[in-house]
Amino acid sequence: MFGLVREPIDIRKTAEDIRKPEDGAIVVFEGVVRNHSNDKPVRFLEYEAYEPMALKKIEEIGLRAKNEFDIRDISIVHRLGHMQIGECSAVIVVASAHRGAAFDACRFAIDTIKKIVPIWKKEFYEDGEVWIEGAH
Amino acid sequence: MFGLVREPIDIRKTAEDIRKPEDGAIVVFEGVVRNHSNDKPVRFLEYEAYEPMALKKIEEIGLRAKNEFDIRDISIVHRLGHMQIGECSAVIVVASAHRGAAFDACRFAIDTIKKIVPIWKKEFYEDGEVWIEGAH
Amino acid sequence: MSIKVLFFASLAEAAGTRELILEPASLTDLNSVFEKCAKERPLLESHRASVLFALNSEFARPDSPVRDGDEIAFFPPVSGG
Amino acid sequence: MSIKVLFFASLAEAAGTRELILEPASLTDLNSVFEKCAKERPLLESHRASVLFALNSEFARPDSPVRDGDEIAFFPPVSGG
Repeated sequence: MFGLVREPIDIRKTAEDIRKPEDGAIVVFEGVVRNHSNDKPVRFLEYEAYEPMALKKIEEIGLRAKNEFDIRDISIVHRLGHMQIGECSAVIVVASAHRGAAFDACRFAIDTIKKIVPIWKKEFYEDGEVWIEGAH
Repeated sequence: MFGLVREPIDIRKTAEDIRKPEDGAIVVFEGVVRNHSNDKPVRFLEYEAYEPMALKKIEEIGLRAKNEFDIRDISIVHRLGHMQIGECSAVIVVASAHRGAAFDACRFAIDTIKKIVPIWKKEFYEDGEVWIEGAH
Repeated sequence: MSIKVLFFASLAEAAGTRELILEPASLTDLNSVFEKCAKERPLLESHRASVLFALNSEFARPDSPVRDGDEIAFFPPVSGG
Repeated sequence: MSIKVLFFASLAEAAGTRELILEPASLTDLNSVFEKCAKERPLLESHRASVLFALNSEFARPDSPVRDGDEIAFFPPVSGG
């Protein structure tokens, strides 16, 4: 399952929905809104996306993960809009017969999301706000 | 938190309990009871442990993970006794400011559990049962 | 011809808009479209070194030709996850 | 002296018991304790090549000396997770 949502992500449901009796390992990555960024306190975040392209890229990453690693399935959900500290901004769930491929695919997915999915994060501080830009 | 339990593991609670505002990444590994083993259908499993030593080794692995990787905290819970297909036999949750260390520590923990924690799995088939032995 | 231009994140703030409809008189490429926008919205200039181009929801090179009905997007390096 | 010997998993099945109390007449080591058990419980013999030894909840070498009150465990390669 691949999705962009504006409400809190139901992580447990995302992990339960993917599960099948042949799976031996589930690896879950949760991106969480941190209370600091480069030692500066963060009040909250907003995520914006170029939504049709972001969803297309997320689906591409999911398909590449399934092609390149020995996994059975992968779900990727990214949340958009306003998020409080401690809330989950993105979740990736990988189901596989064996754990090594599940770890590799999950890490590939989050690393690639951070490179090619058109989503941007704005951090709000006590004294202002800044759009965060990834490495070019 | 490190534990051996006999009831179903509450994975979401294990992941929620560890979380703090400074964490940016949570990585969760769930070992799941598979419906097959070397192409043979499995009906259910039983896990047995040398409990005091197993708990001591799990704690050791947790402390080593915290020392060797840049993570904030780790929880490891292993279930013992009778387990149905699809149930979770073990869960590892790692909380960290950054994702790379969280993945590395989680993988280190499950790999090391499978090497040094005195827990054994017995698979039950239609026509018998077998104690599984790890690589020596 | 008519093309849609989208701006995101810091580029939308620099452009002062999220969307423009342009009607260039002749065939052009992504880079020329950015040039044209930056001339009218000078705050975009400071993003020239890092801006990414998308053409119809796919990453594209600055010299990609633009056709009637295309959707172009200009945005900064991504920071999701 | 008195020592406690624990067997787990396939070793418990081979030994036909999970726990023994032994009272060796003299100082001995883990390997000798296993030998003694295997002589009385011949099914243990087939595990000799793979058996692991623990002494007071820590992995130990076969030649580790055994003292009064020690808890010894014999078990197969682990398969948890």
